[in-house]
Amino acid sequence: MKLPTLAQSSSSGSALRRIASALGLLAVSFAPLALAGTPPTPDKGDTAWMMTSTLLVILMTIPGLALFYGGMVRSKNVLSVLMQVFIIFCLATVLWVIYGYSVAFTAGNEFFGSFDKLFLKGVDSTTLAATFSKGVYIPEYVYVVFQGTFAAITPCLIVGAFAERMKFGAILVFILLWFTFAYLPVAHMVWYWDGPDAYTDATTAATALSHGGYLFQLGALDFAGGTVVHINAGIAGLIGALMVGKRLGYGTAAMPPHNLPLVMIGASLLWVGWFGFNVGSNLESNGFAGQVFLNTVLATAVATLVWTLIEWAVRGTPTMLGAASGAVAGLVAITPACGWVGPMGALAIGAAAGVVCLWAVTWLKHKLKYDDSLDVFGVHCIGGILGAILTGVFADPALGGAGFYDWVTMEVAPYDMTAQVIIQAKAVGVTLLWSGLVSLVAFKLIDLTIGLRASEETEREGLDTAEHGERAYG
Amino acid sequence: MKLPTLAQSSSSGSALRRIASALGLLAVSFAPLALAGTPPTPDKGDTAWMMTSTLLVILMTIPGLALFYGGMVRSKNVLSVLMQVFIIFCLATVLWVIYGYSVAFTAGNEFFGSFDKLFLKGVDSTTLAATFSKGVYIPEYVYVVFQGTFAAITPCLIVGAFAERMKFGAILVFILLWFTFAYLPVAHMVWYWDGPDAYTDATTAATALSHGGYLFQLGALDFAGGTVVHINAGIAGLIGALMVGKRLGYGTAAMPPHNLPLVMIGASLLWVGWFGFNVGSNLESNGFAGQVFLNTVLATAVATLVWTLIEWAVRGTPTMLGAASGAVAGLVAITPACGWVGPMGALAIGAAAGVVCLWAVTWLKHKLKYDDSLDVFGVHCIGGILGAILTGVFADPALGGAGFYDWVTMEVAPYDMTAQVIIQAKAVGVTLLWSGLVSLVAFKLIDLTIGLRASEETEREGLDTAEHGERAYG
Amino acid sequence: MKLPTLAQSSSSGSALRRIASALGLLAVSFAPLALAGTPPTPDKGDTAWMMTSTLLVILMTIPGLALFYGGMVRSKNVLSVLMQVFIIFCLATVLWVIYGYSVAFTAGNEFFGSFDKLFLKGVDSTTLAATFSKGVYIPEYVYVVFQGTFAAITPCLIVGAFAERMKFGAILVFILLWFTFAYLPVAHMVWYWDGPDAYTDATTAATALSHGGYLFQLGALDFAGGTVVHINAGIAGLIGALMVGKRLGYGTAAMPPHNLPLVMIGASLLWVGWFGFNVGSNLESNGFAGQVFLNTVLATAVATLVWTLIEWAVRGTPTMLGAASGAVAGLVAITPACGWVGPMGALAIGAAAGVVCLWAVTWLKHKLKYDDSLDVFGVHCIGGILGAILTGVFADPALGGAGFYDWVTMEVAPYDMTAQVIIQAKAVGVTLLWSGLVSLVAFKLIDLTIGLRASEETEREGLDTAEHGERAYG
Amino acid sequence: MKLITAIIKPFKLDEVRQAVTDLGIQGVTVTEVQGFGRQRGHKELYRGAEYRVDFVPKTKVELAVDDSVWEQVVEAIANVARTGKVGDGKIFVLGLPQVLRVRTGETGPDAI
Amino acid sequence: MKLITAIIKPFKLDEVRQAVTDLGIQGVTVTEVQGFGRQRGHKELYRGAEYRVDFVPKTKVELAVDDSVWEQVVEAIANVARTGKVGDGKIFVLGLPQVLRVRTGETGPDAI
Amino acid sequence: MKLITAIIKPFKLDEVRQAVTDLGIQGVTVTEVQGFGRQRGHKELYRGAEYRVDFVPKTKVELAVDDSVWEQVVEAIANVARTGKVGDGKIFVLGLPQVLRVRTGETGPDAI
Ligand SMILES: Nc1ncnc2c1ncn2[C@@H]1O[C@H](COP(=O)(O)OP(=O)(O)O)[C@@H](O)[C@H]1O
Ligand SMILES: Nc1ncnc2c1ncn2[C@@H]1O[C@H](COP(=O)(O)OP(=O)(O)O)[C@@H](O)[C@H]1O
Ligand SMILES: Nc1ncnc2c1ncn2[C@@H]1O[C@H](COP(=O)(O)OP(=O)(O)O)[C@@H](O)[C@H]1O
Repeated sequence: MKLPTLAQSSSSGSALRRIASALGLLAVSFAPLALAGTPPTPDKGDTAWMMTSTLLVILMTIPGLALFYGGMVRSKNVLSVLMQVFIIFCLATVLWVIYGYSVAFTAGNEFFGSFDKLFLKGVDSTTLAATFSKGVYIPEYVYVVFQGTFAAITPCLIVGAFAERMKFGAILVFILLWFTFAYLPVAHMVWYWDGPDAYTDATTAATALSHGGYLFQLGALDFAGGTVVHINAGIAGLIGALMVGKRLGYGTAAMPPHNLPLVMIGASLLWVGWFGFNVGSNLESNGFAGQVFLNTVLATAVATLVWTLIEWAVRGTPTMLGAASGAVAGLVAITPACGWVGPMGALAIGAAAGVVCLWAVTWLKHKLKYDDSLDVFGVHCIGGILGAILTGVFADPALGGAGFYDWVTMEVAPYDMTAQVIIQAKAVGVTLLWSGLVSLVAFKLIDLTIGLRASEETEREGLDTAEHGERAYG
Repeated sequence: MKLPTLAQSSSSGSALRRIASALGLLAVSFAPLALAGTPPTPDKGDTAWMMTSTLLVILMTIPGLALFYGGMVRSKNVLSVLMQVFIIFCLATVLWVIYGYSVAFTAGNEFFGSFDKLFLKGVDSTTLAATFSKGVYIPEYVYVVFQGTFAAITPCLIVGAFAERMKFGAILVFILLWFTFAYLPVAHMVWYWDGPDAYTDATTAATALSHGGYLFQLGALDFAGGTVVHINAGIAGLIGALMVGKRLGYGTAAMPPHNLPLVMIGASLLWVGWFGFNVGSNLESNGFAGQVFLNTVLATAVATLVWTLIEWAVRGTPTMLGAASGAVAGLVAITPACGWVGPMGALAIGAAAGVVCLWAVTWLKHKLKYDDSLDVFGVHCIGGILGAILTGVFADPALGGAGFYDWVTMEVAPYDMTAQVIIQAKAVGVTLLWSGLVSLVAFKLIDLTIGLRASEETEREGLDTAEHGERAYG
Repeated sequence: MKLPTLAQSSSSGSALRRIASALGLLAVSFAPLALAGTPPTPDKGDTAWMMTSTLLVILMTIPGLALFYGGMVRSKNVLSVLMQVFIIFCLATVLWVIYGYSVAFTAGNEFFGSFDKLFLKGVDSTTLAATFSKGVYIPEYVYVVFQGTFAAITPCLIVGAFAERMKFGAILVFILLWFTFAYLPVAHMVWYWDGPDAYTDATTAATALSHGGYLFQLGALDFAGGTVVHINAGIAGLIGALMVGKRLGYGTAAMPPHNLPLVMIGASLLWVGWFGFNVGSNLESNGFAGQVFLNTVLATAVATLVWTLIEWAVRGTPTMLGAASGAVAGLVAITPACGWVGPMGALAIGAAAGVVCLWAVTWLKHKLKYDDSLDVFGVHCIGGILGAILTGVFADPALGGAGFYDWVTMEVAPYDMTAQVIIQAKAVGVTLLWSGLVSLVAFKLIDLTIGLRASEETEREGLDTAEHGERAYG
Repeated sequence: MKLITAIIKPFKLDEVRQAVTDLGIQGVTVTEVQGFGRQRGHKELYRGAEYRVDFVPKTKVELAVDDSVWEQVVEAIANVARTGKVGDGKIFVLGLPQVLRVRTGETGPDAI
Repeated sequence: MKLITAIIKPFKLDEVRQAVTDLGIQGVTVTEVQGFGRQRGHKELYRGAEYRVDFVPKTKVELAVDDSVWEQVVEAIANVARTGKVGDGKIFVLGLPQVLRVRTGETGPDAI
Repeated sequence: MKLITAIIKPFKLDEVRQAVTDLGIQGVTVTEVQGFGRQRGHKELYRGAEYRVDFVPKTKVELAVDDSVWEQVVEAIANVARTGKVGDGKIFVLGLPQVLRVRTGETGPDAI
């Protein structure tokens, strides 16, 4: 770690030339940090917001995501899904503290950090993590646990793709492998950097940049996790669905969601919790956070309306499942973009997500004939790719976006939309490849050893009683 | 807009002579704002609390209100209700950004604002909105989205009155009209003002006052939305219930709630989210916010106890639906009052709400023979009226209330309870009339064109499968 | 009250020689408070976090705890449980404002406070409550309502022990007695102190100490309520379960939870809300709060994994109810410890809770043959005792704990683990005895007067229709 | 004795119960069932997958009645359950050689 | 063969199943039903609207048994299902000309 | 006429319905039931308390058919419902003296 000692930890971010998250506050935060002086005191408002954001991401996962998924499966499998989400959340949280944080968020090479903070060595209630404003820090413990919730929800997203048929044990082993070899490196590649205070002039900036993760150095923009979370998880889900095979009766028997009110509660809690996810990624409670908040609510609302209206127009019935799916699609697509685009960009991205993800879960899935039980690929991967690409478009200041911020000159730099879209596409490609490959190998290994798929009897009876010894509804 | 340029947006409030929301902080905030100097920096604690409040209001709506309503209908209609709430929330959010905020919260005449901020023109992450303390501002984006959630939940409240029988399309068209011609003007009338910094001496105060909305100028008190939200929505609901007619079998067939645990979850989330609604309306995170918080929890608790005890005494069974209804009644009644009364006033208002709303949904509804499916009129309109009137009573400093604050002398002014109660009654009357008329015309127009009521088969089969092509429980 | 006039209210805490909650901020807060000068202005970030924490504890109770409990009973009794939690929450909230706060949190003797603040006399939006940092205060109203939620959730915990068979009226009378004679004194004994500013030198420290509650003076550590909340409620539940007798058919008929997804939602909301409970108990939004947050999530995750793995290994099926139970066990056990131990201590405590509470609800309950319907004793009392004792162990700075802070020398004092464990055991014993005795007498009195147990017909039919005149699912 | 089984539209249950009570029948047993018949079901749509649901919710009413009244009872049920629209349902009549009332041990017509 | 249909109080199901198993019966089929009879229902209250619920939850147990044992079975069920309070239920016995076991195709008494 | 009652495995319902429709049967009535028989249930675990659940979800299909086709129908059902594994279920056939179609008042074979 080459960070100044007073800021004992580095911080994650999105890109080198990132926009200062609160332009209005720059005059305030510009004061050059006396590196050898007293450590900066975190603002209690920032800390309050980051703790709130953290618990919101937990709310997204358990119960949010769990219910969203659980309501969509048949009643004989609902507990298996709730259980998978609950246990993976716990597992990833513990792994995060043991080695995850260290591997993702310490300096190392472009793909992996180091083991310097194994078991959070050196982290205590006085160490700090950088934000996106110079001289503004938050308590490192808060940063550890905030990032920990990202590391915990991401693997949970995957399980929807092969719900209702994979063995519980196989899932846990897969998550262990995927968390370690896909989540941690991708998070490091995209989000690891030295923090804004490391950029004082051209020389320090070049040094600082060279410490960043691979995709960070490339200049890829991902505010809150389009690549790290959604593409990463979505492609893993697809691979899993393909490798475990279709559910018995898929295509012939009807498999309607067993409890759509649960799905609706889940989608709503996902939406509410997503403010922690997206706005928390701003790391500060300022005017820019307000913009991220607004973008998040807008894109989601539009995506919901668009999805529903298309269903209504084409199929004659606007469905609750469609509305919930549209909302999640909008949330996914705005995730990488929420801190880079203006409200009108958010509207556009939301509308695009409504169209494209609906297309993916109907036409594309039907065409390619995979059984992605809960459309993890169609919503998270496709939505994430769409968001990542459109971030490159709508981040353009000409389209109301925030553009790039030069931390040395402290000004917004000229923006080249085509170049940026290409960078975004590269980041998408790298993530797809990396996570796809890790998933392929991991699933293959498990299949060859303990086996992936539950027995036919287990699947017919339902995973709840067969694997977990319980019935959901007594 | 005649606001000083540094505060690029004006802000909503409750009344001219409003009590400073944190008397203890006045010494701090009193410093006259140098109008031509640097813009004030929003406090990050205020921003954090306002973002939390905003997401709490979203939590109130989806899933809170949706579940509260959805659990009360028959299982064949639960999705239709969830869907209405979800889609109206999205629709209103988008309209808010397009023209709602501009029409409600820019200077115009006494009833409507202007089109100056269509598509949030001129709003960015550095513009600010005033609070109720001089020199204290919050980011305008945060204010936009906070107020946006009020504009989104209010139309959602209405649909409970004609649940289980109105066409989905008709509802959406109605909401579009009502949002535009009832919500926006009433919000402008009650909450639009120039902010406290505009009041420096008698002359500027008079000018500032003349910019306020109609009911604001009248001196009506409505801290968090008794008139704007509850009376406004409640009367619209009643008109809708009357115009669409009773449900098939109403009065003869039993129509018990299909899922009371859902109702309980909904009521609980309404309560939790209401802290964002009420305390967020304080716009600052200070000691006065604590008072609003306490009032909100107290009035609700008392109303719940009173409703339940009466049921127990009179009918022999204290019911969960009664407890949930009492809680919502208490929340409605304390809404206009929460920033004006002391804790003992809150206790009194809560107790009154428990009695009066119970009376309204049993005796009054029975007497007048309307079929207000989920008692939107009995709880929201009657509770809102009660709260609005009692605000006039318990705001009296003699009864522990906050009284009026004179922004020029910076002191609490003498209070005339009778006069204030009359003003409150006028505000109630204006809201009833305005919203009632808009609703009447809107419903009539829809009835004559696309029709209001679902077909008999649709109603018998249930709206879920007939209109939305889904079953709630698979 | 002998507190300096500027801090018009005293505050609760955990122990005299408590660690400063933000060591990093001490330099800042150390400035001796000019006692006769202007009152300190609460930090808005602290206030925002404390309001968030308060509503989180409400979220924990209604709907969290209510659903957790409600899902576990048979469907004919679910409303009775939801109702008990909802009404007790309301009742305790009102009692808290009337006399609870005064009796618990004003100076009196070692066991009870005074009646000085009946009906919150003297409390207004400008009075302040101390935190654990010198010179740092929060608005007293916020403190009142935060502590009020603790007083409200604790009695709610009890009802799980005798669910499905006790009369509603009997429960309410019991809660009235227990709240008054067990909760309030135990809270006073453990948490009442003069606040850190009272400790300036050896003499003032001695005086200040003599004002503290009995267990506070003893030096017992209980950060967020291991004794006050969990042991206190858990033993009351056991006494109730023993005195009302077993459910009809207990031991022969299967009584599986009627709705495990509800249990899962409840457990998740308990977890999310518990951050308010534990981190809110820090009273400040700082780096130390981050540590409490991390401890809370870690212990819970580990306890969940451990409980589930043991079930898997021993019984062959890892269950969702087991995972949820493990989570609650971990939360209970970390509650007294969360502000005293490091992350590795939290891991250890969580693991221990998973083992010990599983043992308590299977082996111990089976052995002792009591019918504690929802394992209030096994999870809350046993988990609370375990946490209280282990707090004494892992608070040791040698094990990464925070140790004791000397408010006079402003340094961490030497730590004697054995001595502390004995003190902790004493505090456990006192709480068990006090609450046990109060419960015994209260249940006996009720049994002799209005009767504890519902009639056989009522129990067979279910309390929902028989006592509350409602069916959960229509 | 006869065992009458009527499959009816759910919203007709109360009227049917009333009608047979009026004929002096003291008990019926009711089951929620799914009917497949001439009445069309509906389509359902889940993320683009469209299912035809052929089954329609119906209510099954079973009554044990004395030989002397069964025709009256059948007629009464048919009359109130009739809406004239497809899906009104069927009534099946089976011979019922023996009935026993659990509480008293009575058998035959007395047990009904 | 006979088809025995017993309507009983739900909490008696386990005892009834045990009793018939003790008589060598190897299978039963159970349905949740709502009963209307002499046993009073309860009232329900929803925001001031009071409904009388006449239906009481009951459990229907169906068993196909051989002619040789049906009386014994009926008696055994009646004995364990009896509480002596109103609402204990009824037992209906129908003649059952033909039974087939799906798995094996066996018919008649062997199929039971 | 005959009243055929088939207890089958739930996932076989669609095939059974199709099979009887192919034979020209125009209606069936379906009930969710719990079966107890040779097929083992499963165990459930709730906080250390282990329960044996003996009942297995089954689907009951009832069809009134004409005397001329009942054997064909029974055979068709048995054929498609058979998996060969324990628990495939039973088919009961009862004589059905009278049927009435509520909508039209038709009786006898015309009413089916
Ligand atoms: N042959 C049959 N056997 C058993 N039940 C039948 C039969 N035919 C119809 N039903 C039941 O009667 C209901 C109504 O039948 P349907 O053909 O839809 O209308 P209708 O009786 O008016 O001709 C069906 O939903 C089904 O439950
Ligand atoms: N004539 C009948 N036909 C069908 N079911 C009946 C009949 N009479 C009673 N039952 C069923 O038996 C149950 C018990 O009957 P009820 O009259 O309440 O008590 P009891 O059998 O003790 O006289 C009823 O709830 C109903 O399900
Ligand atoms: N004697 C019986 N009376 C009524 N239903 C029966 C009887 N025997 C079996 N059944 C029903 O048939 C189902 C299958 O029976 P089972 O003995 O498990 O398998 P199989 O029919 O393959 O021998 C049971 O679950 C039960 O519902």
